[in-house]
Amino acid sequence: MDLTVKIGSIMMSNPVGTASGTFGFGEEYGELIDLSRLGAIYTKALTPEARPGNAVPRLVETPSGILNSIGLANPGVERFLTEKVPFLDTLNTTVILNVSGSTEDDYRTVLEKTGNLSCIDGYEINISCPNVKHGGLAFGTDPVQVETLTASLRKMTQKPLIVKLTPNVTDISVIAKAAEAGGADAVSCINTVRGMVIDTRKRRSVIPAGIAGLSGPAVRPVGVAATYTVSRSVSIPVIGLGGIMCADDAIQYLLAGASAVQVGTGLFVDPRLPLKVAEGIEDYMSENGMEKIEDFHGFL
Amino acid sequence: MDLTVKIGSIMMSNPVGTASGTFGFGEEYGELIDLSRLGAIYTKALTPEARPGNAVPRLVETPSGILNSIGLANPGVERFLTEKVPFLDTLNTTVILNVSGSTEDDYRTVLEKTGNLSCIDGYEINISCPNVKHGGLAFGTDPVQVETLTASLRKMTQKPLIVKLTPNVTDISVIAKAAEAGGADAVSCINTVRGMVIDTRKRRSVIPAGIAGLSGPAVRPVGVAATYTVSRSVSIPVIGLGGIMCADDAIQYLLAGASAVQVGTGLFVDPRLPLKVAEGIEDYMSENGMEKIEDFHGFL
Amino acid sequence: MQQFFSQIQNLNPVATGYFRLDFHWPIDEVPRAGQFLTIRVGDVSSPLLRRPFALSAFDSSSRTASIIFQKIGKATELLSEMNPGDPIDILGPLGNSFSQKVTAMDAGKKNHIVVAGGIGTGPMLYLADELKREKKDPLLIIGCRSEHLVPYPALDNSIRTIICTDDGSAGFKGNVVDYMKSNPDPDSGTVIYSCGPKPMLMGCQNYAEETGKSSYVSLEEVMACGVGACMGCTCETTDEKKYARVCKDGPVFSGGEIKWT
Amino acid sequence: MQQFFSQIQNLNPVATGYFRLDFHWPIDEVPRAGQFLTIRVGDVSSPLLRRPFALSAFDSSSRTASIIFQKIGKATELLSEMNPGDPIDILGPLGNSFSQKVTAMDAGKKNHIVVAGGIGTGPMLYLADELKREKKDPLLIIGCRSEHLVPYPALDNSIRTIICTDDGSAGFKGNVVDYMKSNPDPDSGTVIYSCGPKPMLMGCQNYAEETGKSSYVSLEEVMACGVGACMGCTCETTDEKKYARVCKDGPVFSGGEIKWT
Ligand SMILES: Cc1cc2nc3c(=O)[nH]c(=O)nc-3n(C[C@H](O)[C@H](O)[C@H](O)COP(=O)(O)OP(=O)(O)OC[C@H]3O[C@@H](n4cnc5c(N)ncnc54)[C@H](O)[C@@H]3O)c2cc1C
Ligand SMILES: Cc1cc2nc3c(=O)[nH]c(=O)nc-3n(C[C@H](O)[C@H](O)[C@H](O)COP(=O)(O)OP(=O)(O)OC[C@H]3O[C@@H](n4cnc5c(N)ncnc54)[C@H](O)[C@@H]3O)c2cc1C
Ligand SMILES: Cc1cc2nc3c(=O)[nH]c(=O)nc-3n(C[C@H](O)[C@H](O)[C@H](O)COP(=O)(O)O)c2cc1C
Ligand SMILES: Cc1cc2nc3c(=O)[nH]c(=O)nc-3n(C[C@H](O)[C@H](O)[C@H](O)COP(=O)(O)O)c2cc1C
Ligand code: FES
Ligand code: FES
Repeated sequence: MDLTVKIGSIMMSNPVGTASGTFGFGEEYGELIDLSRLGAIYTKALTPEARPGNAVPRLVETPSGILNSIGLANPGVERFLTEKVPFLDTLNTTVILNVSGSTEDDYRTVLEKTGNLSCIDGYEINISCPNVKHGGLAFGTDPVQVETLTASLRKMTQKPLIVKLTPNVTDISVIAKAAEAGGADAVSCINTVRGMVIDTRKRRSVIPAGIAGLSGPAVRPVGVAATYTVSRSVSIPVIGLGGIMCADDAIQYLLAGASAVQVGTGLFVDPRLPLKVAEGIEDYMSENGMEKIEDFHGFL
Repeated sequence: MDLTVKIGSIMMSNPVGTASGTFGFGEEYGELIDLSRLGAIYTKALTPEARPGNAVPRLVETPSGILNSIGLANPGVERFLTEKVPFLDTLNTTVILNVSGSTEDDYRTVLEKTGNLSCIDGYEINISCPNVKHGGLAFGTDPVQVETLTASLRKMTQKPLIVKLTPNVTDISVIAKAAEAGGADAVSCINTVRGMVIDTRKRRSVIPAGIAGLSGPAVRPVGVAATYTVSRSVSIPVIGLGGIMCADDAIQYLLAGASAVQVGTGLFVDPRLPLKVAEGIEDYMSENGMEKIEDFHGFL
Repeated sequence: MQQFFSQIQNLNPVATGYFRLDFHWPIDEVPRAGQFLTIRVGDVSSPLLRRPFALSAFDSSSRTASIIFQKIGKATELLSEMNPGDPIDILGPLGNSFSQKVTAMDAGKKNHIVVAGGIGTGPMLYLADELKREKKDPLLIIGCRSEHLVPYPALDNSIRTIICTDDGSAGFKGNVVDYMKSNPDPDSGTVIYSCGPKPMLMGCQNYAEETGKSSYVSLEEVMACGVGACMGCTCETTDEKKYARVCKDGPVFSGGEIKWT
Repeated sequence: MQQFFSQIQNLNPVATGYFRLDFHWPIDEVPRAGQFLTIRVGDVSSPLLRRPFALSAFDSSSRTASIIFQKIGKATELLSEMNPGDPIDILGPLGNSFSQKVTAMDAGKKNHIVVAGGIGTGPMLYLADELKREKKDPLLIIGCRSEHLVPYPALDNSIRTIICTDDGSAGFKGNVVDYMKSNPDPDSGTVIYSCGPKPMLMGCQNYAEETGKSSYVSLEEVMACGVGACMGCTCETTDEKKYARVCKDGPVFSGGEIKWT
């Protein structure tokens, strides 16, 4: 049985990775699980400058989900090079750097400054960020911007470029096609869903930033639907995520058309979840006589 | 204290109604609760012709939510007149007819044939339906179609027109503004969120129709965010719904900017919920010295 | 139909993975065989929906109602962990009943075969009990995969009962239709009532049709409202393209009404 | 830090709405005062996140760990309904500890005042115990709204303890800062440790600053991962615009590190 997954020029040892923003740069969870058994680590978003992030509380639990507004808190690319790279260099796990920004130049800067790092196996481009030059609407809601941004980054790297799609659009397949046209090696979906929780006692948003991002099992059906739609509209691999809490959830994503998956919020509940999910996928494959990940495709 | 809500030319006795499709035409739940205590009944969608609906299973539970694909099963306008109107005529509750269709003419036909019924106090226009003349994309995803459809129906009736918005769009405020420009008296949001659940044993969608609609507490933060966004972009009243399971949830919607709310999925869990929610809103108002529903607005 | 709170009186296993739950029935309306109720399990948002269960017995003197349920998922797991004295939130009785559905002509027939399988066992025990009290001497046929699934403690030994097991570990070896075929009932006037897995219902229906007998079935479908309002639980009927609601127009149908596919 | 399953040994109320939970601590790493753990309550998707609780005691001979928690929402309600013998899913010990944070100079001081309020009581009982075992004769000051909230059964009468209640129903009438002000401690070398509601922490911090004493606080913030990975639980520090993670860089901070707003 072959659990490997090919994304662009690289090979992941199994389809299960950890979702950006939920796993930092891997150090913390490294104390709890064997990182070498992960298919990939998708890092916290990196931006050129350090960002402190938003006011607290940044999190609130919702029915079967969590709402967060971390605000891309990250050390910035310079401190990343000195503080995080030495640790990443010690790993033999696929590391995908999640890249965010407020302008196209921001993304370019991060790729430029990390281009020659051997510990970075690929990039996941977080296009759910507001584009300050386009009135603050997220890059990821406009196919023209998505194609331009992807094409611009494509020229800078041979490493796999994964464009991470937001579900907060009318037709996600249009955005996925734009990423493919721009030269993306894969797309991942979904990022968080727009949501809000109001504190009725204080009569204000629980999260000071207001509207924030919903994740966890509540949004799993949204992620599966997006994965199904996207995988029918592009021919590059799709990485599915959103609310995976067990192997069966991940298998739904694979059947929907994903070639790999990520576990995010589920890690907070059970740090061992990605490993359990990978084992569960393996068990399912052997029970059902499947040889490789592509064998999940074509049923729906 | 004044709990009434004015929508167009009509007055609802309190802000809490029952969401379309979850309450039929009121008969069934009439055995369980006093319908006259409801702010409004929003009926099941009505189309010109009878529709049998989709293949079963039409429902599946998801984490803190349900996914449904009923397929607008309804008796059609002719049978509605003979089978449902006599019952509705006996009520002294505000009745809002939810209208659906595949073409603009469908909506017009329903308004035409029900225009002189005194039991119908207003219309809720369900624009989440695919427009067969526009390649099947939902009416509600295109501001031009929304404005055209609303304006066309506006000419046919003096009764309140409520346009029901889908959350499955990039920018819901654009659609809300189009409805307002077309002459809507109010907008309601949200309809269900696109979702999918896959049966990993049978390796197919649990719901034969494939992608279906997610509702219930899982989507409450999505509905509150939509209500917040919409109420800041239009000056007509907003009716908020999605996942209301208790008075506190409804109060979140009111604080977010809604003037009224609807209870849908929550009815399945507790048929008395709309009445409990109305009582809870009243208690909150008296505890906080609020006089009228507008007193909820302006905090956020 | 009413929504009410009651208390669990007894909760006991009756077979591997099957439990019988008894609770006080405080309302006037008496539930009949075939009717069901919905229970809200837990008070968090997952599991969310009320869960439907058919009445398996009703004692009108003590006003004790019973259901037999199989532990199959989260809600039934939580239900199986409850204790006597715990409150339960009930909505019922829901749906029609056999007594309401069966024609006067069929009701007057001499032979009545009550066929039960799996989670359909509860309502058929109640139906057999009703028929017995009406002095109709029903024959109860229960189909199970294996002996450990036979709900012995819930059986009434004053009712003629045949156990069928797929593996032959108890009673007749084979399924309920096999049994009826190998023990042919010469009376074409016999009425067959069935509740259980779809293939079993179809088997009973086909057998009834072939032998000219009457057939009634109790269906199941995933439900949301349980009261007929949401159109979630429909089944296709032979009457044009009309879908019937299992929760309101059923769950009991005459076999001929259903479009068997 | 490790994730492990343990069993509940005891679960008893210690004040109105407050419970003490004892469980076996199977791993080698010994949790220190100030550290916390996260518990997964239930196994459905709501409540979803693990919930953080500070250690309130640790018995190294029996390897029994304890927490004191307040029933405040769904997860703590479910936790309060568990029984001895039930399994619990623990991740810990997490965060730093007082012993790790306190400077050698402060550790060598003569007077130590341990101030506790509300759900901050647990970790401060443990800290007072640690200081006692180090022969530092701590003074424990516990603030509560009213007498029924005082966790008497969890108190150690070999530790000097002052109870303060807002309504005067027990001990000193007033809050903990009022107490310290009306019983001035002349030693400017005193170290004040506090855990409880934010206003109490700020009061202790201001009092310490005004009187030149050292101050350490244990903070709380809504948490998701609990291990420092998600950046969810930060607090603003005086060090430029840097946010520190309460779960990893804390929960214990020196009062001067925090930007009090
Ligand atoms: C009219 C009617 C009468 C019933 N009577 C009985 C009975 O007497 N005894 C008994 O054991 N069971 C009965 N059932 C089935 C029972 O409702 C389900 O087993 C129960 O809802 C499962 O809940 P769960 O959370 O444990 O399992 P889940 O995890 O929800 O599901 C487990 C399995 O049960 C199916 N299921 C889930 N929800 C429903 C639903 N609302 N309706 C039907 N199937 C569902 C799912 O498709 C899945 O295959 C009846 C169902 C209906 C519709
Ligand atoms: C480091 C740390 C140590 C703690 N130690 C203790 C302790 O020793 N004893 C104790 O009783 N409580 C302690 N708490 C608080 C405890 O975690 C919360 O009371 C608990 O999570 C509430 O869960 P719930 O589901 O019962 O309530 P919910 O319904 O979730 O919430 C009730 C209230 O608690 C707050 N809350 C919810 N989740 C968290 C969270 N993850 N962190 C902080 N606050 C939250 C909410 O804002 C709300 O106001 C600690 C919190 C932290 C961060
Ligand atoms: C606390 C938190 C922080 C996140 N930060 C990022 C981020 O920096 N970049 C990004 O692309 N996605 C980020 N996400 C989104 C997740 O990677 C993921 O797309 C989303 O949470 C859905 O998956 P889940 O339900 O498994 O968590 C974050 C999510 C959470 C919960
Ligand atoms: C079973 C079901 C049927 C529905 N049918 C309709 C419909 O006919 N017309 C419509 O506008 N919305 C329909 N909806 C959407 C609801 O009215 C409501 O917008 C949505 O369910 C969110 O609210 P809730 O979470 O309170 O259920 C339906 C929802 C459900 C669950
Ligand atoms: S479950 Fe709603 S109509 Fe049957
Ligand atoms: S809770 Fe995740 S960093 Fe603290």
